Amino acid sequence: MRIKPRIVDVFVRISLNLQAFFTVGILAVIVAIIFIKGSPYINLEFIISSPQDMGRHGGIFSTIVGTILLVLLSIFLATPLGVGTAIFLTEYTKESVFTKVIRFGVESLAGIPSILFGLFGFIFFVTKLKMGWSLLAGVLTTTIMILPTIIRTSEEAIKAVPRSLRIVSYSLSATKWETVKKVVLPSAAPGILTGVMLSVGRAVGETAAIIFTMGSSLRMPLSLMDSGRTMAVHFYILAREGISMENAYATALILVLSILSINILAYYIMNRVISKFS
Amino acid sequence: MSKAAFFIFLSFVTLLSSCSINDNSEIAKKKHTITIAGSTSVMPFVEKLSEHFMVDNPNIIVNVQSGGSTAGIQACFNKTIDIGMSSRELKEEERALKEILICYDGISIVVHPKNPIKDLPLTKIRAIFSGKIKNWKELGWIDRKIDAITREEGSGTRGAFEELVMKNEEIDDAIMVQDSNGSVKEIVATDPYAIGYISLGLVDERVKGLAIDGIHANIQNITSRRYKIVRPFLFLTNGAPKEHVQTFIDFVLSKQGQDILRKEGLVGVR
Amino acid sequence: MKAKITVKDLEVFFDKNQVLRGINLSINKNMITGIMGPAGSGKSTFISILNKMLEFEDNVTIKGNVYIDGVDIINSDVDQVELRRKVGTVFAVPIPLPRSVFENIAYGPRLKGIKDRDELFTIVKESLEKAFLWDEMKDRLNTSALKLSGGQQQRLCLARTLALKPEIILLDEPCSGLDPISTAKIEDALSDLKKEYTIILVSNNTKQIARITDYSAFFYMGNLIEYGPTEKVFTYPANKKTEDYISGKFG
Amino acid sequence: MKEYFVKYMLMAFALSSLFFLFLIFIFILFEGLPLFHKAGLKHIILGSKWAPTKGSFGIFPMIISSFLVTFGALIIGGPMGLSCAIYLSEYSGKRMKMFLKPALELLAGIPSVVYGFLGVVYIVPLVRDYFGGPGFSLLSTSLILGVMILPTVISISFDALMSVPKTYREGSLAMGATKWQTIYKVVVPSAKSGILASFILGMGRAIGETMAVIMVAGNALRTPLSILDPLRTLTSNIALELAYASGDHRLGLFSTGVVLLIIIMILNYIANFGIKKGS
Repeated sequence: MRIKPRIVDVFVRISLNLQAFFTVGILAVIVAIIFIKGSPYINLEFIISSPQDMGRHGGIFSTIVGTILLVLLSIFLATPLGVGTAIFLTEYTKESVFTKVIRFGVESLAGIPSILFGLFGFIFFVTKLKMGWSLLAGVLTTTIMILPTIIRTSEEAIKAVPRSLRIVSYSLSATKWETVKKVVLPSAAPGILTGVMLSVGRAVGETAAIIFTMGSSLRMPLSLMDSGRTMAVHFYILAREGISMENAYATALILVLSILSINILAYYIMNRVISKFS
Repeated sequence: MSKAAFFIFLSFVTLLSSCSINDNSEIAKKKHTITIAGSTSVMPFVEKLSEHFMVDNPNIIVNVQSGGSTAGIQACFNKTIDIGMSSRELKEEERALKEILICYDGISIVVHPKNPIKDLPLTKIRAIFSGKIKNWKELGWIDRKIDAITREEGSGTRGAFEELVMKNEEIDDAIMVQDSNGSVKEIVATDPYAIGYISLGLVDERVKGLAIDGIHANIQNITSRRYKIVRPFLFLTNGAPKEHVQTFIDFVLSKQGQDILRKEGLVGVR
Repeated sequence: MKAKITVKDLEVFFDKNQVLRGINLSINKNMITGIMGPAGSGKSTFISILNKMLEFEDNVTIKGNVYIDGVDIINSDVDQVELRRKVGTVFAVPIPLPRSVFENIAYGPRLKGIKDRDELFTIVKESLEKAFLWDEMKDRLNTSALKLSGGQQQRLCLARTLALKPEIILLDEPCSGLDPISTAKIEDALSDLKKEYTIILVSNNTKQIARITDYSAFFYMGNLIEYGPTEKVFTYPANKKTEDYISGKFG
Repeated sequence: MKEYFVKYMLMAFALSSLFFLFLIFIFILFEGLPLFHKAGLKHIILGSKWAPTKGSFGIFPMIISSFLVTFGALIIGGPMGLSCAIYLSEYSGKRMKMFLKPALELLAGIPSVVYGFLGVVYIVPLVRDYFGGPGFSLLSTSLILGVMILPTVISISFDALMSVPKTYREGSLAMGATKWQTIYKVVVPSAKSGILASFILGMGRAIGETMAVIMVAGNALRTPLSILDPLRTLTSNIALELAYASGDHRLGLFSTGVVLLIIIMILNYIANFGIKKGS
């Protein structure tokens, strides 16, 4: 028997609707589980006191500090490098074999899984350059890992700046760099910021690359050569080794909340940019 | 833009200087750091020891990391750490390091508390892990596949287990692998059909330790050498340790240190 | 009469496509010179050579000589920044930079290294006065330039160019998008400015050229068809094409 | 002078990405290749026994397992992601799109360890109790990875669907086709290459995932014989043993890395260059 196309149409519409909401539902369920299980154990004490007894007791302060140090330092290195690359690709060159090769490099770097960054960081920074498990090795590895995201989003943002603004700037006797600095970058700043925020989100949630480069010491890192533990690594160890499910859920909640709010902020900024230029 | 960059830079400087201010005040008291790395089995106990140690010696920071016995031995050779931790005997080529025996650890064969089996002969355990016995029925329980869990290649615990339990037989490659005592224990605690092996010190009410050939894994039986699945926990140093490092080693070997280890289920050397 | 700009045998190619075919002319100081012609005649290309803005296009070949104050800007190594300070441009569409009125005008002077607020303010005030915009803007110096009306924006762009203290001002159809009142304001400003500057006005509007220019040139298909005093060009055109163009038969 | 300095500095920045890629390749190859020479390519790629401390470096089961979980993830995440993308581009209203698109992309922001953990706590016992086996299995891993690749599949195939010209749809609707017929016969075939690219990039994400896989896969060395058997992927092999390894054992892990790197590069190349050229 042939089913009428109209009926198929209605059926498809309903099932696609359900599919989409099912998928969003997964996100909602994940967040809900983490929230319900984690929120009873979160209080100020948990945030401002450092872990004791491998994290079975006490809070997660040293891992928050470890996360912030790692992320800020990586962003501090990767942003100029990434934005500089984007400026070079969009403003200083015409499409050529040379830019294609650089783009190929960026795309390839973006596709490399984090465990290979970990493997590389471990052999290069930790072992060959004798940094040991340290904040420095973690920062350098993370920098390389987030670089492609910053390059791509910055390039998009810079390309969205109208060409006419550049022409006007040149006609007013600005050099190329003055134009970039005074006209292009300020206009592209929100887009670049979005890319930076997404990278922050990625670095905060990363485990595989960091555990083999920064190590997992629970002590607060006080210098670049100290090992340290990020929240994500702490959560991994707590959950995997069954040290404390309560603290694991609480750490996961803080982790997920911070990443979600960073990402939501990034989308908010991006939307404002889109509405500004269209 | 440049203002923003400057602001970020400024906040960095503030952050770093606030760290170094902390350091300065501590330098006044001559702060020393001891870095310890190695076996994941030894680590939790040394972490505990260091917490007690630092209460009495606030001017010494003890930094304990895991990474595995082999990594600890390597790092000790490279002098990147002060003390290496190992849960296996040194190999021939590693003998240049100085060994300090801090305690003994029994390896307990554990199952889920619901599992009615209490005692197994060593040969049966070997048969489970070599894949010859695959079903709990063969051991007199229900008809259900055994979910056996071993440790990963290179682990000190696995090395000791292979030597003391498996003898010359190989561990079957269909058996699940986890990379720490904690994760093996987690699986055994949640899967009623699982069997694994972990440090005696970590056994609690969430898992059930089996007696081997009628002998329970406990401190008396280890001290009297009746329980055979035992391995040493070692500290390793490269050359003569610095003064503050020696202070920590002395603490671990003191009565106070050994009591802490005993309370954690390990067997002291004093 | 002193020639400010002298052009000799100027040829321009985009790829293999020739857009200017052997242009020869001299442009006088302190006068408004109009350049007219239908779309695609090469008039915009011509003026963008004068401040070297053509270099932002791909695959351009330029042949011949362009002398400004006796210096060949095509074949000698002139400093582009200096040249663009000397030769200012106002584009067809007003393009304010996304910043305040004050900062738009101070953009050029700041690039010159002027940092003193009072000095900048003087320049901004003078430039706005010359563009007949001061009265409207004196209380709005800190508003975003994007909030001004189209006519105000175009006069702002003129003031911004004047702030560079140029000697030559190029205007590329500056009134194409404006209403008659705004156009009149710009024309008044230009007539006033020629005392101090050499002005080149590109326009497709023959009436505007007739109204305010002293000399005018007619470009067609990359050729300079006719060039002379505006009065003569409009009353006794030497060429039939010119006559057809100014009488509105094509264009 | 300053301009030149800036230009060359920016060029140096741009080259840094290439330099890093080069460094990563060199160091992973440098550490990984000697063992291929010593033990033989065939022994490593096709060998089925991994006992690195005893001289066996076979990673064939891990290569197979990596592909198994990747295809498993694709079977689960592919159709689900594609239908979400179709819903977003063809059915949802503008406001719904504004809400759904970011919400779905937020799925990508959740750390993989959280996925792995929830997998261990909820999926593994479910599989153990209802399907049998230890729960740590090909099935659980595929389920988790299937969800993890959703954002990649959705956002890239959404972009592909959106870039199909409106006239195609109007033409088909004008000829009396229903909406679904239009999507099925016109829109999806036109966006085929982009959808394919989204699947391949999703595969890249799945094959490279580490921590979540370690947590739910069970990590047994043997090739799984059923979807309920535990398995070990290339990535988890590295992460599981790296900390402990020394000597040839460590070289073996780098060889695993070499194989993984080559697979990833091939997938990325197909997704980024191969497919776009074909369209």
